[in-house]
Amino acid sequence: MSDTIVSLPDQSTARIPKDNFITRENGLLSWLLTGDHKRIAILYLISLSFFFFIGGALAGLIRLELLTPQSDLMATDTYNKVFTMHGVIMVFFFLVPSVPATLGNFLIPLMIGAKDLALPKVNLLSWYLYVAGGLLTLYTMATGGVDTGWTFTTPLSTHYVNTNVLTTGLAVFIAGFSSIFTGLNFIVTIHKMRAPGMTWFRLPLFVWAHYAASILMVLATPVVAIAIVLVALERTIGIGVFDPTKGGDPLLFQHLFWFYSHPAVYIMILPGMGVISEVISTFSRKRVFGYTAVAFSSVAIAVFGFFVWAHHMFIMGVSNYAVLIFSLLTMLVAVPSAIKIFNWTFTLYKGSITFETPMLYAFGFMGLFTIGGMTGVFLGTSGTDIHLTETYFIVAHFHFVMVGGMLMAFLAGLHFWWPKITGRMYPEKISQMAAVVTFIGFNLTFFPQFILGTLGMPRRYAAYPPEFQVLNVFSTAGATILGVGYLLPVLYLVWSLKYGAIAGGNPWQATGLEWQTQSPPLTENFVKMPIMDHEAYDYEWLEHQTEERKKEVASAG
Amino acid sequence: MSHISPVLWQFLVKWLTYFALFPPEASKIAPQMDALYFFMVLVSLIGLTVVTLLVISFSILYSKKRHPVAEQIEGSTLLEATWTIIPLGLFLVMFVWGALIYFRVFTPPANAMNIYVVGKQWMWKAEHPGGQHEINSLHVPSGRAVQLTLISQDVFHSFSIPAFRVKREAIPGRYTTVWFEATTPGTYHLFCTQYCGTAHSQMIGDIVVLTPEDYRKWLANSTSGASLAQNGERLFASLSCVACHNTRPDARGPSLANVYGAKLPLASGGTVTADDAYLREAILNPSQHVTQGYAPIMPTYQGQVSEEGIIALVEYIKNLNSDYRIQQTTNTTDLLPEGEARPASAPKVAPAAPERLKP
Amino acid sequence: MPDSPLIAHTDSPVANSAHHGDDAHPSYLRHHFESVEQQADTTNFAMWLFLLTEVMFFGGLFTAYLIYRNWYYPAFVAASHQLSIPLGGLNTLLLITSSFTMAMGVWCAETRRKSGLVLCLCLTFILGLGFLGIKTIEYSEKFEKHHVPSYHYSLNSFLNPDSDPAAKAAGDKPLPLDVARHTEVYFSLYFAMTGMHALHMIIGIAILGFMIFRARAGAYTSGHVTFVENFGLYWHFVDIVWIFLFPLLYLISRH
Amino acid sequence: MSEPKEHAHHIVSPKVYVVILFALLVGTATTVWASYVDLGIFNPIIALAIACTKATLVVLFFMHVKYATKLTKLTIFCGGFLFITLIGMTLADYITRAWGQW
Repeated sequence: MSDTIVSLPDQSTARIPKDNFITRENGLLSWLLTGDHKRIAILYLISLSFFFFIGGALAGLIRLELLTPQSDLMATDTYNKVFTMHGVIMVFFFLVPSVPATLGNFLIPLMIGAKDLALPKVNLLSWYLYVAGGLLTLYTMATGGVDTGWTFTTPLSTHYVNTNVLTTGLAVFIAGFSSIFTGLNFIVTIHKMRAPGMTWFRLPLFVWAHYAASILMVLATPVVAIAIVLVALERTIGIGVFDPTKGGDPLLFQHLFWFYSHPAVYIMILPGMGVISEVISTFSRKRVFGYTAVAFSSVAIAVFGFFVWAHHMFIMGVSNYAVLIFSLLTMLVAVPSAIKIFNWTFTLYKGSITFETPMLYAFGFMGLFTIGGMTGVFLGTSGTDIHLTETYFIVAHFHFVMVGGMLMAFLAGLHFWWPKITGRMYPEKISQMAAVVTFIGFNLTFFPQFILGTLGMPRRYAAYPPEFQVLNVFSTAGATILGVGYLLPVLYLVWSLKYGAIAGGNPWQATGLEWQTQSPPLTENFVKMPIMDHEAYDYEWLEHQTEERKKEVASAG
Repeated sequence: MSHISPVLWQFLVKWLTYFALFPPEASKIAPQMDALYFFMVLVSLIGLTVVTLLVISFSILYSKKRHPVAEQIEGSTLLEATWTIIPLGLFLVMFVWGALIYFRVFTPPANAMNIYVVGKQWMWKAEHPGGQHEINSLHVPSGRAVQLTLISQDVFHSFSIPAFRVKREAIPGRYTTVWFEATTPGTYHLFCTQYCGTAHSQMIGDIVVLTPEDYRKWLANSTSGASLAQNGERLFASLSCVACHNTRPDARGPSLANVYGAKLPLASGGTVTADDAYLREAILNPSQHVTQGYAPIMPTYQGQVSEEGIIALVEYIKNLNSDYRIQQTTNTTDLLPEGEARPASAPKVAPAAPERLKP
Repeated sequence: MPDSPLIAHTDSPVANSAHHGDDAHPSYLRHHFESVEQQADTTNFAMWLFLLTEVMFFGGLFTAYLIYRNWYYPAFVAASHQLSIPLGGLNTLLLITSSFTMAMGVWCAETRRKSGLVLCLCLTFILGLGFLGIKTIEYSEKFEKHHVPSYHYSLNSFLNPDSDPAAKAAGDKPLPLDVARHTEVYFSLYFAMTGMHALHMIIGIAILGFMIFRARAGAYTSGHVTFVENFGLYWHFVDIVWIFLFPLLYLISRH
Repeated sequence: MSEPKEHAHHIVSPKVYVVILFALLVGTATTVWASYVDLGIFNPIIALAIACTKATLVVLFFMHVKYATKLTKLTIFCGGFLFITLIGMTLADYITRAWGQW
């Protein structure tokens, strides 16, 4: 642990560059009406963290309620509202936008050598839609919440609930558009605004992953938009599309909803995978093993992601033959994730590995995502799905992939690019400790839930049979540790804004184009348009560059 | 911590000694599903240990201290092929094995004993053919195939018995079925696992598996006097089904004797086997299921008869293997078309439950 | 499909772009683009991606339509006879002609004919309003006959078609109650699909009004036609949705 | 895959638009006429075929896709493919429900 690849400029003389995108203009309006993708990324980062901690607080409430077999902390319908809000806020207001909207927004133009995203105004509109959707959700929470679960299952959500389904649906509809505009912006930028020489196979894998995720954002989100609009129409003017008494088929809502919601889980995980490719390559000083395999596996996940949605409905009454088709295709979609895990593992082979915080988070990601991915196959196999679906096994599975996978990757990326975003280094020791605490807290929280799942404890239960209590108590204990693990980064990252070491342009000696400019970068990103004349992750080229610069400094000095 | 209060002590002892780690295997399918489950756990553990060992060993062998200069390796298509084909092979094995179990659970055997389960917001109602009605509990004999025909009166519910490894959604508008064969007698948990509103957590119950003799005893002393088919018969008369489906040669509706399981030619072409779902559809949307040679004049009973009523009618029609019962109903009710002279047979007192309708 | 960036290929300096007499950085070129043509190409590609989201948005509705048409075919036939083909046909002609005038408008913008552009946009505007006018007539007729789902939805014109002029004209036989009941699903889909289409028309007409206002000020005839082009794509898309809606809803089976 | 520069602004002549307009009007007329003729199962097929041809005409000529880059054509193909997947795989469930036990 002792030696590290961090190479900071001499702290006594180093200063944050006078002219950068933060200091270029000031005043609230310059932030609220900005077109600069970097500023929008920071606006997103702040609003995302706000919603993450609301969702996290709700998760804490759920875990407290489940300490005891009886539902005694709150009334059952309050519990239903709490877990619904936890689901809605976490899925639509944290997981879907988190890595793309913050790190993706900030870094994609820098990585491909462009001045900005293709459509800056649309990018700002995406943030305003996100905030509008978020405020609408807070309004819903304040005025009585909604208790349909984040899946809005009809006919419950259309006829048997009188809570704010309409306002939540509108909030999710608006947040959906925010996601569409982000995805659209990324696809157009990656296609049309790459620097000269930046061919597709010289793109960093971060950009590939975001390209695949953006395809899903653009093509899948509208289907949940129409599903929500139909639910809203059915609640207001009573059109009978999903209403069994009028002849409608409630399973059709499930088809339309899961047609989006399964690609949505790939929207959430793919950007995280992009971050992990970057971090593992930088901290083992090596090109990612099998670059094309990893790049194409991202696109393969995106493409196969569209054909597997009915594995969420195996026991809901879809025909047995449809179950066969969807179960088989689910097996195909699991393979690219395995490819990625093995390629990351072999990137470490013959590297020169150091263990800074981003790398610790990346190792955490690889362990937890492997478990999460494998348990997904448990649920994709129709046989075991009968017993395991709709129990805590599913809760554990998607928390392993979303919290263990995506959130770990988000924190890895946040720490890895923190010096580029703010120009300051985060404190190393305490953040490494925070990563380990998060890892331990996570496993203690969600591993017992696998066992609860095999025991058959149903999802969304406020009360449960007494023999499940021990595992639930472990899970709640783990949740408190996890809470601490997530609180620490907020503290020391805010602290680092003022007291962090000056990072300079390339503290990690990384090869990406974003590390070849000053940090925090200029508003127009590069002084002159960079020409990409080397392969991605070309560490020899980097050494060559650093020697040249040393010679220049020596000759100038 | 010199003194732990007795309450806390008692709580700890009870709490640490009374917890479960794996559900009991109480049905024939349970061990088969557990076999697949443990195969997958094994594969996952192997995969996890391989990845973890590789990561740890590489981290130690190639840390910066021990291996300061990294060797750039492009990749190897051989390795890529191996870790594509091996996972794909394993996953396909799991897929086939899983699909076999899935089809075994959701294709009930012919000799299965049928029990109807109606899911209603926040309670389960089980309707035994013999007339036993249960709320939030289900008594089943061990060693015999039991098929559940599920339907919901309002929202999606899901009938889940972890001990049997069996779970099926009860959806409004259509029957869904699942079957199991309980093996070890005992009482097991019943959960509703599809979120269905406020008291979703209270929609639980017990599955009581009895030995065949205890089951017969239970049947005898918990009957409600009239079997499901008899309820159906009473409904058959009160809803004036008999006005058309009587056994007279010029009846406007087809005779329903032995209709269950038969292949019916439809007026709109094609044939359909008359199973529970067809009978229910024919009662609620008759005009789309008219048998050949009959006019589509049957009115719909949507909204006039509850799900339990439809179940009773379906059970009655399933047990109709001769016209005897319908003749009795025709004679005892004055529902014949006006111009008909009713045969002068004196109305008989409704006989005690004839054996023919024994469940 | 490596799509090497355009910039590397425009070896000819940006200055002599297709438009005569423009300097290297005309006013409408946004700072982060290298050339006018890259900006036009990018916005065109973005518009197409947006149209894809609209395709998937209507895809959900068409899936629902397809499934319920197979489930309740007789009810769909009877209910479809309630719609008047002359009005529907006229609407289709209006929309196709408005698509034509929109295409002519784009041509006028490209060839810098300001008056032609304004004329075409006004024609498109009027045709669009005409379409919405006919739609309101059809909707009001549905409200009179109580064919609006769950607003005292009446099955009268399906149970005894002779009492209903449209059904009598189509020569319908009386439907049994349970088949007639499912006509409400048809009208649910009818209002959902045509309502969503009309909403897109209203948005289009609003933008069209704004464009006419700007076109009169000569905005689009000085080389920067992307706004007109992209709106043209949106308008043609809305026309395509109607091209599918008309046969699926109106012409289920008229024999 | 980058097209030669001339694609950038291929101005479609009004004559083409008039021909396409005429074709669309003829298409509408035929589809209305076809619905009055009892062709059994072919009615919906013909209606959809005519609608698809009209739609392709509008896409190719009115929306200039005939002269557009391969990227735009690929995008439209992806959109159409996914539209068919949504409908096709949902129908895969609905059609096979009648086959086996429910």
